[in-house]
Amino acid sequence: MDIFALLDLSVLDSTVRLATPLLLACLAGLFSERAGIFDIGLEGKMLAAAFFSAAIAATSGNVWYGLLAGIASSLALAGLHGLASITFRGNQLISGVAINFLAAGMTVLIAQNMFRQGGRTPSLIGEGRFEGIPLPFAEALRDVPVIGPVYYEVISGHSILVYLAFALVPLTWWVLYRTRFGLRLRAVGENPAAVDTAGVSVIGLRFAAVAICGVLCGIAGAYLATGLQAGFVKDMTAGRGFIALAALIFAKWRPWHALSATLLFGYLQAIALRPDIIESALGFKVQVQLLDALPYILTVVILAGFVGKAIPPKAGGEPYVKER
Amino acid sequence: EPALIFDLGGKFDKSFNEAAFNGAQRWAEETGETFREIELQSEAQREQALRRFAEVGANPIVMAGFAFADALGQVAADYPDTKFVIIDMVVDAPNVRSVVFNEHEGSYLVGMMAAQASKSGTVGFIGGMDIPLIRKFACGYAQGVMAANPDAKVIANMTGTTPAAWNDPVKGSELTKAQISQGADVVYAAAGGTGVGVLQTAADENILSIGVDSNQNHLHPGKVLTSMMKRVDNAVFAAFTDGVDMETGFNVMGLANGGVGYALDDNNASLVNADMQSAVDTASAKIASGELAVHDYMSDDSCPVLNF
Amino acid sequence: MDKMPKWADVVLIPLISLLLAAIISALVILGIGEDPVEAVKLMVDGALGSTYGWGYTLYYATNFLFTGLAVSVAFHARMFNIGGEGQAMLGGLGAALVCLFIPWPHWSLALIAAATGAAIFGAAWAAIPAYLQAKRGSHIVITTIMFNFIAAAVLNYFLVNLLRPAGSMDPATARFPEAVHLPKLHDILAPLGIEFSNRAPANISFLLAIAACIFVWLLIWRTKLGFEIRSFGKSEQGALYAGISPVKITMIAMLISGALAGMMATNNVMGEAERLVLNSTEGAGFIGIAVALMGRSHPFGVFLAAILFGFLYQGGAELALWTKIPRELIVVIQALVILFTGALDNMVRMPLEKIFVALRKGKA
Amino acid sequence: MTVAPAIELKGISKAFGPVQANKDISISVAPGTIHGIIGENGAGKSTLMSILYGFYKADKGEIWINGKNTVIPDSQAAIAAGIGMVFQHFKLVENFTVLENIILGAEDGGLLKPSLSKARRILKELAAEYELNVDPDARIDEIGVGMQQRVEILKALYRQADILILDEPTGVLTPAEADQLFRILHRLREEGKTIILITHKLREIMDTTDTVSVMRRGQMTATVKTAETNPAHLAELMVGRKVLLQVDKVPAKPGAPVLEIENLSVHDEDGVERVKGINLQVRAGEILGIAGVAGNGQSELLEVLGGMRGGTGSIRMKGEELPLHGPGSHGQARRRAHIAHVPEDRQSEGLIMDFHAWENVAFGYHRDPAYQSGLLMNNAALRADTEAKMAKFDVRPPDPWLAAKNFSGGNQQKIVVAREIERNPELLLIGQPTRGVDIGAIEFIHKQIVELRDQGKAILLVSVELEEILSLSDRVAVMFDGHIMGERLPHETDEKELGLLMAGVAGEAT
Ligand SMILES: Nc1ncnc2c1ncn2[C@@H]1O[C@H](COP(=O)(O)OP(=O)(O)OP(=O)(O)O)[C@@H](O)[C@H]1O
Ligand SMILES: Nc1ncnc2c1ncn2[C@@H]1O[C@H](COP(=O)(O)OP(=O)(O)OP(=O)(O)O)[C@@H](O)[C@H]1O
Ligand SMILES: [Mg+2]
Ligand SMILES: [Mg+2]
Repeated sequence: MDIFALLDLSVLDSTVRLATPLLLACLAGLFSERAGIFDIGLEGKMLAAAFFSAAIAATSGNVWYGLLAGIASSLALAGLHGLASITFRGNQLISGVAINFLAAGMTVLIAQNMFRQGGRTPSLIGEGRFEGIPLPFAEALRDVPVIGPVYYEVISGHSILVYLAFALVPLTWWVLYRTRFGLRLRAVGENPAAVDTAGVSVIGLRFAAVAICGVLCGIAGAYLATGLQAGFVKDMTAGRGFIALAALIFAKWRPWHALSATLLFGYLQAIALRPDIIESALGFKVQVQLLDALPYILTVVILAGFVGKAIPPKAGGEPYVKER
Repeated sequence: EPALIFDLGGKFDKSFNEAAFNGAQRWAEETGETFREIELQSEAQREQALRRFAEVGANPIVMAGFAFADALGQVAADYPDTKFVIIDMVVDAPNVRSVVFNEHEGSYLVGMMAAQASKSGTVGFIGGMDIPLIRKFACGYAQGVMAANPDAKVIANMTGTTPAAWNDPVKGSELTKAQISQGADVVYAAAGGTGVGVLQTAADENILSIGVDSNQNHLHPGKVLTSMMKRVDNAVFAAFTDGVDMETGFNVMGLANGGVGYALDDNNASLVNADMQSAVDTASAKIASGELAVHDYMSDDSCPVLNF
Repeated sequence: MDKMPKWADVVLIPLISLLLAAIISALVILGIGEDPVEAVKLMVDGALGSTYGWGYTLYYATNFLFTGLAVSVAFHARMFNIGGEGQAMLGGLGAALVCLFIPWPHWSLALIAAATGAAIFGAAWAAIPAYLQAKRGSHIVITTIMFNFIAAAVLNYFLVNLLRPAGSMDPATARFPEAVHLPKLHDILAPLGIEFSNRAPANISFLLAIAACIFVWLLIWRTKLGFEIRSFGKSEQGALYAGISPVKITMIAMLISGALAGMMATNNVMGEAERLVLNSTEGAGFIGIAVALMGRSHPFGVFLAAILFGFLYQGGAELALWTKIPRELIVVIQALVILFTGALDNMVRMPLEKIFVALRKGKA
Repeated sequence: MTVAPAIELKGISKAFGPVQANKDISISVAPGTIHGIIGENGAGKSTLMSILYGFYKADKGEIWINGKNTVIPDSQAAIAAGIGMVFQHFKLVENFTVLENIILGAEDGGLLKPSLSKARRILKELAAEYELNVDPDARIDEIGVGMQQRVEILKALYRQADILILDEPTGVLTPAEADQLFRILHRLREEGKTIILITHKLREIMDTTDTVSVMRRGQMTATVKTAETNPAHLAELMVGRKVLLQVDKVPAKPGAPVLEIENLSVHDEDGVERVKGINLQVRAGEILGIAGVAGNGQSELLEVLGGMRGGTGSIRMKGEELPLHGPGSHGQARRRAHIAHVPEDRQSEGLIMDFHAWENVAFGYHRDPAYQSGLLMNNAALRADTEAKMAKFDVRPPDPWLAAKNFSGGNQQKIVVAREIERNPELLLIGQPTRGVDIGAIEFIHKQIVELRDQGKAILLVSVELEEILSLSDRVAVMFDGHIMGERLPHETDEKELGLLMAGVAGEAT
């Protein structure tokens, strides 16, 4: 048995990569849900962004255009969600479900129409993808005990979007708890009538929150297709939007907790890819199906054992209706 | 008019279904004729598609995938005048041609090449969904590796246990990185769309990869060591060409009759040296002649050199 | 004191919404360079134009009925059961075990036993998330999502390692014995002199699903238990006041929900495939969410929504058979139907309400 | 030349779908005065004021502020016009601090820090000026309703309102808090601010206002100078008939003890002890009133007795021990023991707002065999039962199919009271029976309670309205900080003595 094997640097490295799309989507959901708009359409928005970022990056050869296109497509779906759940006070869950289906179908339809490669984009090459950037001194520090390898292997060498995602955690916290916008945003998720009677537009705030959610989902999707991968494959989000949602609840709708939750989920996913490490840590071989289910089982165990009741924003999921 | 039915993976999976499609396409181009096709969406459509095509007079009807066996078993007798061709599975009926491939033989060859190309002595295998068929690939591969280098280590991972495992390139990519960190410097992907991620990451990380089913060497020229060719395209082409008068029965496509093999073209010529090629060709000849037997995982659900 | 007459609410609004969804779908079809009129003709003809088409439409609808009802019952207790998929998978396992390992003299007994087995397995799979929600406050949405993944792994283990007949490639069980094969609608309707295609998989489970609709309707709106479930769903504090135990209701509602999802296995596993395959549920658990939401969690609404989705599935299959339209088109149409009839409902409703109130004022 | 009115509403109409909440209403309020508005539940008072505050948009009509025609499309415009409003249901964000609630919507600049420190300073000044002390860093859900109301008033003052609307402000206050509120209002009037006060309490109208308007069924029926009218006249104007303003009852004839409470303690969710080992008895044929400032354990006492929470000690019903353990719910057992319970909060406990009236009439008693036929519920019988109860209690509209949320507050309360009293219970637990209820309905509900007592039933009444406690109870116990501070007979005590007990001063603790 060698419990420390679980801290294998390549696993941690993989954790960072796998946690990043979850983190971005989780923060996206955080903005939306803190404003009272539940969003199970994170998955769909990510998927759309993954496709459009890859498609535009492939056609233009410039990944930044791809990123913009990804964000724009995700924003469009966010706008649809806003229209349905804010303007027309529709059911937010239904709208989210519809958006997931819409993205799953439209991405493949358009991809097929554009590239005729069976719903995928051509592989991205060169300027068409986000490359890892080695951080300063990574090479030089490499031999410093403990910190060196961690810095070199785990922290350095990710794509710019990874660093952006991690920077967004303190930024989100700051916006939420230190700015006027954040105060109003949290208020509108708790009691929109309080915001309304204080002379602030509930609709405006909620649309702003939904738009931020769209932008962040867009980045998440673009990261999947142009950072982690080099192109779009249908359904490539593979349920990450739902995992992000789980992380959001796990994090009790708080930014720092969101970071911890997504890192944990990322880690569980990463460690499940390493049966060898699990075997050496536990001392026995784990059945492959059990291994596959491990992240999910552990999530449930942690949830049941260590996390108390998660109380969502009070006005969440309910449209703001003044007149019955 | 012949018909082709793709399995749930969809016709552009860059491997199995796509190979079938290519075979049909080649036939269409050469003969100038047309064929019907459908991509399945649900299990219930298997039987439905078979019947509908049979009813409109499509003949022969080719289906790509072992999962059709059950449905075909139900349907075949109802349409005695229609010829059916099933790939990857055996259905015993007078009007059915069953085409199965000896994937373990092809995998054996690419396993040998992997062991020879590997500098670290560690090679990887990444499967899609954990099903017996994929274990068959893995087991043949491992045997080939061991044959070329008895000290070599084979790391085998499956992507998952649901059909999503065929379409998760991100996970394929992470698995590749995980195998690299364990020392692997050649990885063989038998994982459908997930393999796209495997080949991509292998290329990015400057190790070699091995493609599957179709010739995938061109995806990353100079980075893909070879591809284990499963000539589904040939099987489909042959079925379409033979047409309504085809011979039915059991059809094994192995090394002996060119049903499986490894791909060698301009894209990987620089990676395959003469030694390697001659060793592989020798083994290939021996297998073809029956002198060398590669263990088939599916024959007894176990693998002598690999533990699942 | 309603703003509009009931018929407008129940008939007119959904119709207009569907029309809008159809228009946008037509635009999408045009966008990919195909002929929408032809496509609609194919779909309607293929799904509703023959008893054969109906047989498939109803087959799919049966699946969605079970999962839709499952989601609805949980909704009434204000729980979002995303775990229908996993519960249905386990239900399949239950049904398969019953069918494979017990020699049944007649299908009717087998159906009762398999339905029970499926329900028990489905309920058991819902029980853990329910317990965690009730006792530990673990959010049911997360735990049921997790249990979907875990169910897939469990099923995979059973099929690959335990139930697969020797020498078979397929991660699937052996075929069920002849005795447990369920009668198709063809067999049921023939004695009544109704000619129904024997090629389509719709079977007696459809009647079981309708019975489940009636059961759920009675349960929710006509029994004490249903009263308590609805009360709890509307107000937890109120339920406490009325002496309704939150733990008990959470458990019971989820068990019923899981059992209904599990019972889908009588249709897809026992009725259609007659063996258990790995992806037998094919996302029906998720479609169930859409069906429940569209059906407003009312069994009759669920029934209509399930038929609509059955139609889309079968119509889509026909499209895929006879045209080169990618199968994802159907997913898009589904999305649009959900969007317009569900989420954008008020887009149609608000102006209509204004019109009706104005009309009434005009008359008064 | 006279001064322009501070507020002038001209021909305001507002319909909610088919409901005409306001019909062509015009009023005018002079600056520097307190103007009262009274009316039955659902008369349209809150709607009218919400229009003035820009919360709702009127269908028709004009608003003139200080002689200027002002369009008020939203609350922002109202605030800009110098209007502030304290709603019946507070508009506060519960998990925000007082300070955060104050600045919400009135921040200066994009960052919170400067706004917060400025607000902290101004809050201090306002507190000193108007005796409006609140802890700026307390979270709203941690402070009492009285405090919350101060926050609402401070919110308006912070926004420099000249016109202050208060919608039923005293419904949730103790007498002392109410007195203080009126002192503040008078102070504000002295400073030239204009105040509109909606209330159901005629005494408040008579004591506080300069002019008063009466609303009925969406229309303004009269506006009079307060000095020129009297309570009986006002009551008649609003209800349309003569109203008895005093509870009419004969002396009680108490019998054997029905409810015996011994050494009862209750802890809340956070483990805080809210009821601290109290002993009480309620006898047949008497009304025991429990007075106390909200939050001193009365609510928890009622909830324990009603089976909504657990406790320690012992409670006996006619000698029979009742279960007390666990956070679970003994509500059904209590009902079987013939204990009926009108909860303090009708909206979140006593009723399911989305349920039809007839379902609410079964709520809690849905297991009653009389409501079943076989395995199913006998909904037809239930609806018939509902119609009878609605008729008897004059619930308006008498429509069993209407959802609870569509009834006005008074009528909602009548449904709850009808449900519980008509069970003919041995013991009635009743909390805040007339909170937010118009005088017509108050009269009716009080009469029902007394009638039940006269049938020899035991009644435990919890109310923060001293007047109500004094006029209904046969015996009064005062609760403070989880203890019973003392028991008094109503004719031997007065509001002053009870007020002192409620504040924890004097009296012998039992
Ligand atoms: N994981 C963490 N690491 C560092 N600081 C943290 C972490 N979690 C919370 N904090 C600190 O706790 C404080 C509160 O932040 P948090 O996100 O928990 O929201 P909150 O204010 O507690 O809750 P609410 O959203 O209900 O208002 C912040 O000052 C933040 O810096
Ligand atoms: N938001 C709303 N949507 C629909 N109808 C409403 C709404 N608010 C009030 N109503 C209806 O309008 C009428 C007037 O209600 P309002 O709240 O103004 O009465 P009120 O005089 O304040 O009563 P109370 O004394 O109970 O507070 C009632 O019939 C009420 O049901
Ligand atoms: Mg906090
Ligand atoms: Mg009011």
